[in-house]
Amino acid sequence: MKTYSVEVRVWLKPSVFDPQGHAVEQAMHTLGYAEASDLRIGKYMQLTVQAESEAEAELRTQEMCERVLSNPVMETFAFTLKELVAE
Amino acid sequence: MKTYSVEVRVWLKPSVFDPQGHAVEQAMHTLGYAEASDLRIGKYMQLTVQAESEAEAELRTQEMCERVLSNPVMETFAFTLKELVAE
Amino acid sequence: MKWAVIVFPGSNCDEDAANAIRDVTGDTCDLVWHDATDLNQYDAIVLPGGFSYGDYLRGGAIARFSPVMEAVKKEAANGKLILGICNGFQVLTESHLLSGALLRNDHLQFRCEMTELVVENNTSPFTMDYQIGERIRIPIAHGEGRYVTDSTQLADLEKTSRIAFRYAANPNGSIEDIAGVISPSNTILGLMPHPERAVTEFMGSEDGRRLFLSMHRYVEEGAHLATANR
Amino acid sequence: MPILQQPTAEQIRDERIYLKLGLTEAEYDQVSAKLGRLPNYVETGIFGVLWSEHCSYKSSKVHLRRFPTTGPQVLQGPGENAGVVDIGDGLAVAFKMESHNHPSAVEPYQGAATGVGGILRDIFTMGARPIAFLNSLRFGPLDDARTRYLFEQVVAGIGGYGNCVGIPTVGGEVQFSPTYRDNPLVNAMCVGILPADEIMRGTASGVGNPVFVVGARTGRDGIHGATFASAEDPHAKERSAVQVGDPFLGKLLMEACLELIASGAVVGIQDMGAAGLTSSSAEMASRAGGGIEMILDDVPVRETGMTPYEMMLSESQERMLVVLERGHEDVAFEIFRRFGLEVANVGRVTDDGYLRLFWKGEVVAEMPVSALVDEAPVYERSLGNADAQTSTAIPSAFANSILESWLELMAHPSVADKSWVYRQYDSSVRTSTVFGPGHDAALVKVPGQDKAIAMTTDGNSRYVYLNPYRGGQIAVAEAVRNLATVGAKPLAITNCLNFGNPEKPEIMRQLSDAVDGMAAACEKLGAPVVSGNVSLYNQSSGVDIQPTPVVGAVGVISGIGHRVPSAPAAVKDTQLFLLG
Ligand SMILES: Nc1ncnc2c1ncn2[C@@H]1O[C@H](COP(=O)(O)OP(=O)(O)O)[C@@H](O)[C@H]1O
Repeated sequence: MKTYSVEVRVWLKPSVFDPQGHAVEQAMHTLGYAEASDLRIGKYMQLTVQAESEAEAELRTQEMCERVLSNPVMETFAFTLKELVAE
Repeated sequence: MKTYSVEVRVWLKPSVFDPQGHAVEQAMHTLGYAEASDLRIGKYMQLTVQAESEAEAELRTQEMCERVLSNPVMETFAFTLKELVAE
Repeated sequence: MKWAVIVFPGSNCDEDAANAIRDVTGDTCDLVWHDATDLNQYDAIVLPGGFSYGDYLRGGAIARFSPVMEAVKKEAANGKLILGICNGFQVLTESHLLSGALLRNDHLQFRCEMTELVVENNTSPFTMDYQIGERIRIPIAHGEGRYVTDSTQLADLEKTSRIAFRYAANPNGSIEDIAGVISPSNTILGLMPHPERAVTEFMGSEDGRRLFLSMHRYVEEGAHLATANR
Repeated sequence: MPILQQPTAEQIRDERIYLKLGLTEAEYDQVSAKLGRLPNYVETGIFGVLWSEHCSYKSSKVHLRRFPTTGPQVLQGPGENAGVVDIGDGLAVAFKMESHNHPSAVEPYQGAATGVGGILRDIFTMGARPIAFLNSLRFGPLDDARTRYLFEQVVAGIGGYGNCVGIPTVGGEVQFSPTYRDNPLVNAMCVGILPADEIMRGTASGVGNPVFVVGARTGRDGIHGATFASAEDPHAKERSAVQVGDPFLGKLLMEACLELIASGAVVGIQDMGAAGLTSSSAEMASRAGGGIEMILDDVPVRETGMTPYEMMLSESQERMLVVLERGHEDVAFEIFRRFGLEVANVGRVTDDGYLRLFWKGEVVAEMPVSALVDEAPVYERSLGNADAQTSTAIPSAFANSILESWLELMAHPSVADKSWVYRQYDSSVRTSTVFGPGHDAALVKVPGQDKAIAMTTDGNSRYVYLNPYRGGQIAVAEAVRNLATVGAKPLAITNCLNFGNPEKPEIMRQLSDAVDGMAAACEKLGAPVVSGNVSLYNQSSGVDIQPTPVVGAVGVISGIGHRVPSAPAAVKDTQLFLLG
């Protein structure tokens, strides 16, 4: 069994309005950060996954993301994973 | 002026309890994903930043993260940035 | 007739719904814990408001996987009436029993207030006691009630008259002011406003009563009623 | 995870480490004298929190004794998790108000949310079903960005917790004044209902009865003393003492505890508030006049490598300490399992009067409960001169026309419409709210009855600042008047005394006089004090806030048909009368 450290990012599809991103962008502008734009806010998740192989870890993570961690109706996701080697 | 695409990740400091991550992890276990653990949920932000140079973009982004995008009382952040080249 | 109100961990309008149903219809109504696997004995199933699983991740995202949801799907297929109120509506969209999704309000705040709704459909088992175009007053209490759906589905909802209610003044940024939608089968309704909070004089409105009464009449007096209005 | 080397008893003495753990030199000497030896690190930490102002009320105790606390309606006065009054027909209401000022100044959302969670647990531990929340808030002027942030986040936090647990927030107040710029006040109140003869208490009685920790796991939340030695700690930056509330767990815990209490298996129960395991175990043992033994290895923890010190001082939220009737443990296990909650047997009730802690087979702390609780220091701090108050200038004449001044007054955030605040609170869940926010007092129907409970929170620091005695009277009178205005009969009050630094004589004078004024009004109006809370050291850069006692009052109305709305229907020829 190997252990993988997984990072998942979930964000709203481009067609869906992101009020939080919009509000934070406005706040940044009033604070003098005019150079920032197109701000969108999503979720960032960290977890560890136990699996026999990297391929299996990927398969299972993909499934978790599709079934639970994101809602395909309005969200998209991506993840990266790397093996944790015990020190 | 150059344009940079910036990705910011914000997460709770390790000693801060993450009730959301905890509840989602429990749910994943009952759903049959026993291999997932240590789930923590933070924020993922995408934005574009205009700057004269990469160094300047980094400096400003660092400042935005500290002042607006994260809550230093309980969160930590990291970001990556890359130049957007107009096609 | 016999009603079930499902109780998920974190539901908090379950008793309110059951009390309203008993009071308005005089029917029996059971509170059913989320681990139940058989709902066959019930004529109508209510998914109540609240914060199932804390609304963590997304409203309704985890409740959707409760054991009871398999039974709900089965009874939905059997044509039983399913009513999702507020968090219950979120559970129904997350379960794909209703189309669309419910996102954080556009103003980012939780909002609790009386709202005015326009009745858009009165040929469903839930709305047949209302008049088309009638304005009714039912309170909302939610932070994630912004209904979204893509343009194809929206067109479909409009064309098949499956928008049950619209807000007279949009409180959350919902697309086309949508407050509640019905399934293609006509037997599932999800809505953000709380009809169970508008059933007695002191609540400031009694307009929610007819929703429960419609359902009661539909079950007790026969399915032809709903379509008779068409 | 670096193992922190704990200082020895001698080091604590020689390096005066006790100062960091909250004990003064004199207090440390008293502890050593009571133990007949030097306290070790765990013991010093435990004494430090139990003898803190927050837990021991050492500066205010002598004054609080002057409140009237009895009456035919009072079933439980101050000293328990909440006060209880009789409302007839075999029913009673439990209520209490509590401050969360300092945590809210640091992290406003979580500070306010955990304040609401804490007061909720205080109510349901009495065996009462919570029916309503209220609050009382104070901020600096809204032209300041930090203030707007605090205000928005506090309101969101109150709603975030209250809305999720499904208890309506039905009333409250918000005021803005420069005195609160760096020290906002966040006071939360909860009201619950219970059968008058089934009041539950926080007592650890019955030798041999098992002691349980239920709810959330214990983490390193809110441990300040532990930052000792953190200077060289590379992870110091990663540490945060912020406690995060989990309203979802709070709701499950409430349902499970109410069910457990109804089963009759509970001997005593208490919320783990400030200093979690320490205060709950010591206070429950003290009320029973006995002792408690705990095996810390059995406390469910969230993080690895937690020390006894950390476990005892953790402020992790959503935890309770429960003493069960021996032989009834299975009832608890069944209920908590159904709600998916953790429950662990961590010790037992003893009769030797000691709080004794075991870890890895050794006794790591052993202290007489009486020394920890009953003999905690009580200070009669010196009072300043009564007439030393400097009065603030009140504009003697209106600079503008009366109309302009009136408009200005109406537009002041303290006076203007508060719906921006209260529409973020679910005020109608439980379908019993007859009058929600927007009325002089809220009115909540008693389940299954026509009767209703009226409730309100009120306070005005400017009056108290100008004349603490009168100001104290006015606060009580206003609250009671608000109850009467909706048609209810006042029963009793709770309060939060938000004051500055008690080591300053002029502040103690404010406190003392305000208490006298409040006491006199309570006496006159037949509304005794049944619970309350004191928050001192509300100051920043040495400047104290204006004295802010806040009163929460509760009354009863026999039928909702008798209720009187605050705003009359606008009917032509309606006559107006001015009373008083
Ligand atoms: N923090 C709050 N939480 C809930 N309700 C509030 C809050 N602040 C004000 N309210 C409600 O707004 C209404 C008006 O408040 P306020 O302006 O203080 O009125 P008054 O001065 O008449 O007491 C009251 O009904 C009160 O209950």
